[in-house]
Amino acid sequence: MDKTWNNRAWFMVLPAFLVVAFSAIIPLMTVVNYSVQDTFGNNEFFWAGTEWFTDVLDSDRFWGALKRNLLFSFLILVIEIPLGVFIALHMPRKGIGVPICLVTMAMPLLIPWNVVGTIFQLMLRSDIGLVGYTLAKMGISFNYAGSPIDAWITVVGMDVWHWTSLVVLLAYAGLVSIPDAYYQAAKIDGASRFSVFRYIQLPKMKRVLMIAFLLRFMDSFMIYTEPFVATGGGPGTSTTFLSIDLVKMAIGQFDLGPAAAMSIIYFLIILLLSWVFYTVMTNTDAQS
Amino acid sequence: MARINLDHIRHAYGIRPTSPNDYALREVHHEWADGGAYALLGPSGCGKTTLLNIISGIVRPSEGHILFDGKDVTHLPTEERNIAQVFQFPVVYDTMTVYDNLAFPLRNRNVPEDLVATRVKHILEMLELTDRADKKARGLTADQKQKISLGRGLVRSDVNAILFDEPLTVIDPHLKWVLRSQLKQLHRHSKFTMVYVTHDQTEALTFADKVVVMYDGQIVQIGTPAELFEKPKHTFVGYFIGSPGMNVFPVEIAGKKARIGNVSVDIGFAPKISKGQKTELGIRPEFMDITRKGMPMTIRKVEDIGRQKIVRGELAGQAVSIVMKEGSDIPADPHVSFRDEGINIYADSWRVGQED
Amino acid sequence: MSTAPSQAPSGSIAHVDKEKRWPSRVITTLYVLFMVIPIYWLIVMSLKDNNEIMNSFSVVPQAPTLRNYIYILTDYSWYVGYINSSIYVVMNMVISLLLALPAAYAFSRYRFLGDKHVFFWFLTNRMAPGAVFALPFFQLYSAFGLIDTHIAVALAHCLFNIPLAIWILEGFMSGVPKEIDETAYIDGYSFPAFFVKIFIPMIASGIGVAAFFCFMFSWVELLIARTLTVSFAKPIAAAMTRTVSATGMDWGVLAAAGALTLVPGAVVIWFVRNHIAKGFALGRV
Amino acid sequence: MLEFINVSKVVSGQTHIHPTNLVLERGTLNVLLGPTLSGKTSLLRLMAGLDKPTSGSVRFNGENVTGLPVQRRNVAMVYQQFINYPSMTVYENIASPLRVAGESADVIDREVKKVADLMRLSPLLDRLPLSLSGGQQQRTALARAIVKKASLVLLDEPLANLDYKLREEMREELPKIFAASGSIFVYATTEPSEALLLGGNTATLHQGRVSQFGKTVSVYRNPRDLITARTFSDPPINTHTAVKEGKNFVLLEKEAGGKGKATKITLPVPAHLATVADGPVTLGVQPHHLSLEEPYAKAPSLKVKTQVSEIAGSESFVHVLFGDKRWVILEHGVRNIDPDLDIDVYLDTRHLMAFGSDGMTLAGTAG
Repeated sequence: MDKTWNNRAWFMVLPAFLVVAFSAIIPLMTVVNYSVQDTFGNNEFFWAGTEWFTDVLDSDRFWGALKRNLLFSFLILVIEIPLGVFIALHMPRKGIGVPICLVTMAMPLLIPWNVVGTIFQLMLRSDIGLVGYTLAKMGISFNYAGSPIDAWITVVGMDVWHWTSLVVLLAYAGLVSIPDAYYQAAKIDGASRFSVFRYIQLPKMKRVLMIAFLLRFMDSFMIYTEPFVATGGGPGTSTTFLSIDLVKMAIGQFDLGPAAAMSIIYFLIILLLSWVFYTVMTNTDAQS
Repeated sequence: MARINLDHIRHAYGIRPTSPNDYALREVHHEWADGGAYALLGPSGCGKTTLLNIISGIVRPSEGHILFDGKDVTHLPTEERNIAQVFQFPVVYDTMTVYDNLAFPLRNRNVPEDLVATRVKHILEMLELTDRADKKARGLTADQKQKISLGRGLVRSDVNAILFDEPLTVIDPHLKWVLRSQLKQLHRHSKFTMVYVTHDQTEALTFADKVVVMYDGQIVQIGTPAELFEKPKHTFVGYFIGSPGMNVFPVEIAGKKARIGNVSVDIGFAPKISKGQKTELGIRPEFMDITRKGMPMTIRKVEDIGRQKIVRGELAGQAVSIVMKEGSDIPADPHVSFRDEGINIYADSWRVGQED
Repeated sequence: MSTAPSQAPSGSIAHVDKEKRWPSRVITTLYVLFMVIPIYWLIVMSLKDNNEIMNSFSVVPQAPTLRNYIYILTDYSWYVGYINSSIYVVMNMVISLLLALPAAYAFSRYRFLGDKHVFFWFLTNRMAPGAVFALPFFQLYSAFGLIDTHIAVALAHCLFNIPLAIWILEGFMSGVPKEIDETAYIDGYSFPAFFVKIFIPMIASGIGVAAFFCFMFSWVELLIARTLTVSFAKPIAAAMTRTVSATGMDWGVLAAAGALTLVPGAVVIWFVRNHIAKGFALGRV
Repeated sequence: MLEFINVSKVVSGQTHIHPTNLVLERGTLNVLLGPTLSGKTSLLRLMAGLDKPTSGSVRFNGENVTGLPVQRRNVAMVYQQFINYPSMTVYENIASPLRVAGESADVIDREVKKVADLMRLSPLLDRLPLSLSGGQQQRTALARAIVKKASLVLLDEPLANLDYKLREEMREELPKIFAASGSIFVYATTEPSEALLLGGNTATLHQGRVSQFGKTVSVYRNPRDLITARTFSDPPINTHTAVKEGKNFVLLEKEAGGKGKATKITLPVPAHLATVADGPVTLGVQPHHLSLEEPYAKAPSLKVKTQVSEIAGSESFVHVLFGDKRWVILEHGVRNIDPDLDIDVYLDTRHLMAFGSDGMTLAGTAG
């Protein structure tokens, strides 16, 4: 659609702009402010330059958390995106099956994140948990509080349960928007099930999948509450992601300086990566 | 290439039909010759697209059977009927090049690449797309995309039939001329059985050697363009084909004479009319002349549409249209005369001919 | 725009693969079960008393009891949490939509100085980790004396909800042909009149979806909500952390509290179930 | 009276409308004829005031309205897509311009009923637009445009998405409705036949330029240049290059670069082209001025090869090859001629057109 050039449109954007700016820019400046100062408490600050940044970037603690974050996001994307598409392809297209699927699948998305953590505790604890107890009875030892592997299985499984539906619903929306004529034409052209997927469904889903990818990356990279509740970042630091570490540092130990520096680095990483995806996304839009 | 038999086909969407009005397609029972070019012509909602989709297998008829060369294919899915279909709005595979789009139906059937190449090249030339062969289909304009859909329909050499569902909707008038005549030529060379659905009489008449006129879920007449024009079986055909449509006057038949208002016309034969039937005389604007003798008429207005004139006026107290050649002039006090070959008599809207 | 009504029944393709459909049924069912079982277990737990939870294991409650629920719904310090959450969630929904609507319209209809950048900037706020902002927020809002008020949380959540609402609404609005706007102007409608009388009704479903998302993200967010509240406006999610009492975990109450947090979501979702798929695609399909 | 004075429109470097001068008198029906993307819609939008011209000025009844916002102009517009307010009933849709204008309830009711009657919508007044057929939806849009009694009514291919026969009927109704009001009507279309059926005046468009403006029939009969002739002919006009040598046009069946035999053909120059200077010209002849029988004694003829013949009921289109040129012959009645025959085609040279190397029509009028 050809849009007309009109700078007065700014007046419509302004209110939203101001409110968001109020909650975004001022805090961000505070963070920046902290990141370059040091304090001995009782509000005496002095200039610390890039000290905190260098500190953070030298600390194994930071790099460890970052590695864990990247690994986590990677696992989430390679599991949830294909799984989501796969499920969407098999969902019913009409009948009462549709609302049932949509509603049940959307349920996890509406559960407060700490409750998600709680639910999985209730599922996995070997004394009272449905799964944990069953496993224990079968003689399989599963202890997310003790073994790092089990802890990872827990946080990843939890996220898959919590968020795959988002991908499913996005992909599904993409699929139902394909006109029947395309499937009919494909049949007439004698296309195989695979080429229907490859040449019709995938191209039509491209844009929504990009959105899914972007959202899932951002949120998985920002994950805090669920692991905090379920594993508390343990055992040890095995599931301590940047957010968790950050909150520990800032609110727990009140090390404002390093926390702030870390925040900024953290935020920049997300921005950078998201920006890359965003441009890819808009470019594919431009082509079509 | 195949002969198509439509054996007592009826179709209703959704629930069990109770009255005839529940049927989108009332009762169709016909045989369409191998290698014929048929057009399904009718207003929207007349069931023509339903019939087409039944032939292609997209829709399964509620009742009746469909046979290709005597083989019952009613329950075969589309892909096993070996037909090609072109839809009203362009269907292209965006991510493929134009060439691959056209090659797709062949490659799916494991046609050897060299043969694919020759077929596709031929089609590309016919559709004047050669220079775009390597472009992604996504970037193209609507009518170029539609050409590709057409091409994918025409590229296969082994199909039982090619079905067109209002394929020229998105095409500009000047390009329509080219594509239409190319389709007709292609039909003559290939001898495919072709079925062409449209609401546009010009497209139907010019494309087909047999036109199937449909109305309200029924086939009203099947005939050559000439027949439909000169001897419409039903007043609807008379009205729907030709622009302006046929003039229809209520008449009283007395032997070889038909009485319009207070003048009577010699119709050259005595039609058999049974008691109480509504009798009408139909004559096309092209078969009327404005002269100094004949029935007096009043002229409302004269539309000069370039290569001919359309005279609108009143005859025996009802609206009438008359077509005159370019440059012909209209006398001061106009009278109308009918040409015998153009006169048709209708009883309850169905034609009663000399023949029967 | 001008897609003629196809006389072929929609989904008519399906009739061919009837026989091939059962695997899909199985797969979908399995996934739905995967979704439902944990929730089911949560509810089962909430219907047991602690004694049963700890000492006997059963897939259905042996002695179903509502005591956990009664306990929560009679203890002010518990149920006030739900009220608080509801208050700031609704506040946030209203603010976000009121501000997002005009902005989204601007983005969907006009080009203007820096539009692309602003749009992206909005999205970046959707990417801001709560953890990064938690502390600064605390100080910002204490500076304004807003700590432990509902409006504080509502405003803070605008940070990610306004961008999201704009994103969704822009998608829906772009689906409305701009000829409609023009026709309205030609008819003589002023912009506000057109926007309220004609445009809003046309994107009603989009607004519903946007509202749903604002609800969702505001309702589920814990970190910021907890940081900005002390007691008066404390959200239910935070209240739940109290179940770690001296006597160890009170699992039954915890489960019941969790189960209760599902209710509002379930209600909202049922209302928008028909738009939800499109909504999740942010109207962009 | 609507005046365009050097109006042009450039959008991000692309010229949509080249500087254009146009005067539309009140109470007239004006057709904008041209292929898609020839600038019809851009022109309409400039007239409506939806777009601001890049240069030049628009005057309405003498006053300059160039910058005037569309709300403050007295115009109505109907689009090719069926544009109605989906959340309002047909009645409310038609009423909306009057409501905005603040008419009293009973006036509105009277007007709406009247127009609804005219457009045969009376039984549908309390339905919602999207529950109607395409034809009914478009009639609603038209009704809304008419009820407003705007002094300028713009129609952008209003019938393009309707069934052939429906189009024909509405095409017949519209001029009557137009005639009734004293407004200026502007009607954009891609189909020459539609322009002719509507009558009035026609402006032919080509790549953002108005190539000619005048009485529809006279533009059709006396196109100013080859472009206009091409735009305004359906079936497309047949053309061939030739050289005028005194009393004759000399054609080579083989055009420069073309295929075909190099046989020379001479045509006697008809009276109305006598004044054309010697030298190269492009000859043009409308399909209905070619025929298989002599139109009059000693009409000149050409050898052509038949390709396909299309029968359209009252007329037949015979496609032939002249040299390597696709020509179309329009015959009255049913003429079905076998392909690949060599036949003679007679020209009615009284209607022959000649165009100069610059594409402009040469000399007198092709009657």
